[in-house]
Amino acid sequence: MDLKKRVEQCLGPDNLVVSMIECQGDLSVEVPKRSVVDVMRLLRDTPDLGFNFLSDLFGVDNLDLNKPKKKPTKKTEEGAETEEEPEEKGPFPPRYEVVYLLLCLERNERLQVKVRVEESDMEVDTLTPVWKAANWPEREVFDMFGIRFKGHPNLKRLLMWDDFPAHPLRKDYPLEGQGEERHLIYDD
Amino acid sequence: MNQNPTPQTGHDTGDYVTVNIGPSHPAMHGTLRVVALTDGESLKKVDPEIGYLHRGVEKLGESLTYHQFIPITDRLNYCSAIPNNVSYEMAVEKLMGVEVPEKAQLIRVIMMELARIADHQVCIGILGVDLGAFTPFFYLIIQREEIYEIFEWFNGARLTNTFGRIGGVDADLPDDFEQRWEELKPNVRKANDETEKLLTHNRIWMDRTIGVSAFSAEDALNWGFTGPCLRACGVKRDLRIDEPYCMYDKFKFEVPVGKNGDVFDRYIVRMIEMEESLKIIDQAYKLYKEMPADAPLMARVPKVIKPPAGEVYSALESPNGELGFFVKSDGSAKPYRIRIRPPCFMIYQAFPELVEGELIADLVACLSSLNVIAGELDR
Amino acid sequence: MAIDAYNGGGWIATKLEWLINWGRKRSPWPLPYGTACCGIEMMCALAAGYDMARFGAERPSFSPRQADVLIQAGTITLKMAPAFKRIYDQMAEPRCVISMGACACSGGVFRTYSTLQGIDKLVPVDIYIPGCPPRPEALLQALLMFIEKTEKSQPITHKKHSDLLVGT
Amino acid sequence: MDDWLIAIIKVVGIWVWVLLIAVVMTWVERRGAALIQDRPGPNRAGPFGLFQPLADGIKLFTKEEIIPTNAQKLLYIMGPLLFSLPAFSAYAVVPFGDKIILGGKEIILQVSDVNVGFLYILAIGSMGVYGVILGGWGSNNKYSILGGLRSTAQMVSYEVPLGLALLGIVFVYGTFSLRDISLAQQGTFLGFLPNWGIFKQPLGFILFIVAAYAEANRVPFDLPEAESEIVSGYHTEYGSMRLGLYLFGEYVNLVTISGIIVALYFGSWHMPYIDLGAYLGPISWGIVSFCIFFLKVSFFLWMFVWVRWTLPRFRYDQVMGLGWRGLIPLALFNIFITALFIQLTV
Repeated sequence: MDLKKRVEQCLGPDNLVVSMIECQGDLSVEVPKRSVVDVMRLLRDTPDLGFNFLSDLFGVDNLDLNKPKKKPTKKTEEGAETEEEPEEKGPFPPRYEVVYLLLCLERNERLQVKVRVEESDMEVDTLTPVWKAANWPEREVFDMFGIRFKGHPNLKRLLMWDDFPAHPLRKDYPLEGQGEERHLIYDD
Repeated sequence: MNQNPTPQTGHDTGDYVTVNIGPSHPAMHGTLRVVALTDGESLKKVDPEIGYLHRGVEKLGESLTYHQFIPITDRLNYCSAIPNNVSYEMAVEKLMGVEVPEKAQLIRVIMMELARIADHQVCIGILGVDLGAFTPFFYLIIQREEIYEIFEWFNGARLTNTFGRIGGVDADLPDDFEQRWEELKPNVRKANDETEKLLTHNRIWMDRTIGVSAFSAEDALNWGFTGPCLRACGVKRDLRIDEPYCMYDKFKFEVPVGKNGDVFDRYIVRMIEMEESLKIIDQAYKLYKEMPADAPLMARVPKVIKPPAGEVYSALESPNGELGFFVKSDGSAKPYRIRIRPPCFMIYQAFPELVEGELIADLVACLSSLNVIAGELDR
Repeated sequence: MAIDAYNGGGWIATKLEWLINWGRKRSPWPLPYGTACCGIEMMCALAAGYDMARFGAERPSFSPRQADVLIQAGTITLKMAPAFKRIYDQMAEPRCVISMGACACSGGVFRTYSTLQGIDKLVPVDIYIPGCPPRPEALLQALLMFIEKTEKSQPITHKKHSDLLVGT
Repeated sequence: MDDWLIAIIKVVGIWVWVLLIAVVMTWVERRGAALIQDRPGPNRAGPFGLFQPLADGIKLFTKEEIIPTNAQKLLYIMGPLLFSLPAFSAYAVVPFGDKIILGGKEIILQVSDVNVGFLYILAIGSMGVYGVILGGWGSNNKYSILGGLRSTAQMVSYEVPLGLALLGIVFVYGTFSLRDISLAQQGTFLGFLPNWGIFKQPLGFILFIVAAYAEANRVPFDLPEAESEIVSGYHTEYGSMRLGLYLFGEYVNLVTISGIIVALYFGSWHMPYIDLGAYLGPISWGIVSFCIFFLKVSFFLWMFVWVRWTLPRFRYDQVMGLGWRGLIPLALFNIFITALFIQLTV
């Protein structure tokens, strides 16, 4: 039985699957945010899935994807340019997503689990009780995107210094920064 | 874990002294920092701080085209740039659904294994230096220079190779590769032998490394260990065998496995892996010679790479462990999001658990044996 | 003072200066501040193949008090900047800073939010080595340039060594 | 008057000579390291880089002197002085040759033939640690303090086996004077072995040399300045000539220790099986004995270099364990065996 069916069988009964996408053989499952820890436990402990290794955890900012795309201006046959109507805007999908990469060591199968995070509620349950490996990646996501992890033992900035004001990997943050400066005062 | 107060620089709490180690400390490899709460010589609490080499690589990737990002990957694990390049290329190829020609794959294998040897040589050399044995470092570096020469003469650069292109490799192995390789092989073995003589059965070396920062397999998996550090704990996991890429399933080689997951096991695993890499290169070169001379080196890829929208994760066994790239594309010429899964990142976060309760000298030994490369740790 | 009497090219002062400069140029103890890729190349330069020790640049000392030449090999990020500045401030005169590699000189390819765009924004740099990373030979070349600069300095007739290093 | 003059010449002469050896020793260390590590080593300053120590010295002398703001100034300044002075003083009782007869006057080649030379060496030798601990404490740096503490613990632990090992020699030769011991090492015993301390006290020799390496803070016992752990240990905060004194004192220490090893265990100025003194004139024998002595010393100096670039470093608890659980019981055993042997044979 292929992975997709098994995952559906495991998570389906509790309505834990929001959507499932397959891209070049990589299966990714979107699950509701509130039950992410339960999903992980299920995926880990169900015998025919056995995703017992957290390979990675990271965030994605979908700001640019959610933007209504500018349609390229097409030249009509007469030569006059006609601006096409912007598409009907549906409800925006949540801006951020947190992606968990799971791995089953016995069968060497990989699974991406996704959680979508609204800008209005930037809090996800921490995964550290399930896998200790989630410790620093969660801190990094917090550092880079500002997504908070509820229950994390030591949620502070990881890569940037403590009083860094922004979250650099957000799409609205410019690559060269906003002129943050480091004060060169000795700390004692 | 949080029984003791979090150490802060400059403030000594009660009976304990806070020692700030790094970032400019000989054992911290330039950019790591550990704030340790010590009771005399023994470590009560260890708080590693990273980010001193955070250069915004992932953010940078979003503003470059797919090809432009390859040179940036060089600068992740700078001890062995080639696996980084290949890993990224593989991820983009997977996203585009491109099949790389076999000859190109073989060239990749040869170069990646050379890089693995170079990486392990540096790791073991530095481990020796940090434990006070300077000489093996020099012996290993001499042979490493020869590997660099091969890289240089193939790629044009010693360290930051920018090897390969998306869809294959840009150039064939030059004609006198065989000659160079035959010269290199015994020299690498000789350097390894000398290192073994100086270290492996040395009583002081054994005392310093055996049982130091031992880790159980269960813990290692829980913390997300991969690569030699995981294998030292006794888990036989190697992406080259478990999820074969680049024709690795056609080669016969052993995967060394340790027992206790201590510093000595990590050292021995790396020593044996070098030997196995030599064997792999031999086999790969044999296969390579059987290929027709005009076999293609590049798959058909467009000049401007615009993968279809989607997201993939692809990983390979870099010298340090699983090095993965998650590439998300929105259909444009620039990647929408690149996530690098560095092996060190997962390994180094278990550092407090590895060394707490041991001595300051063990902290140094443990850190070097993990082979933490700041470039890929902080990205 | 006697030396003052001979000021401006007097025999005693110049010969003494020559001696001091000779000592300084033949014994540049490095402080290898290797942060990134260039650090590996610096190691190669220290090791057997290239051997910086030939020029007396031996005994890499990580204590800034004991070092003469600060070899900054690799990127300095904004997070690292205070530590780096502090290391420089702790060094004793005469001191020399070699900025090795594109990242240290100008930020290199990493024109991003977290990278310091060149260490010369923090400390005065005496010698720049371009390249990403520069070859070990380039570092040796920089040492030779250090020797040239030291030869030109006037430790007795001019008080401050670093004044002279800039702009020679 | 003559005696005074001779004494002064001897003191100054041996002082300069030890200084010179220590200077050359820094060169030997660097070139030796280079030789072992397949690289050329310093070769720009003078022929074969021989003037390298001179260049280092000039540079250290002319470097800016920094006293850290938070340092305890007096202790900080006293540290290096207290470290290097005992190193020089200890050599006073170590012989450097047999004797020389000039103008009918017999001059022994030793600054002072103290009849309790041993005790003097032990007393002065343990002074050096004050330099280390004061430097480590006065710098007000945590690495320095750790280095100083390590050094103290190490010195205290290894003083004991050192003294016990020496006791074996005293039992055998029945004197505290280094010159008498040296003289007693002439000839052979059991018919074929040279009458040297190493053959009479093989275990004692091993104990002594291990303890001596520890006392000299050399690899594998270089914990007080373990570079990769505590940066530079007690001299982390020292720059300019104060650092120079520390580095230099270390080499003077090595010369002294090698001298003691040769005088006690390696037959001082005697050649095995040959009594050259019987064939040579009084003056030439004096010179030859001096040369023989320093050839032997240079071998041990080279050993220090050799070991340094071969072995890794011990860990702190292992050093302590080796000292207290390994060397001291062995040293006691050695004394017991020696005493028993002497009791049975005499």
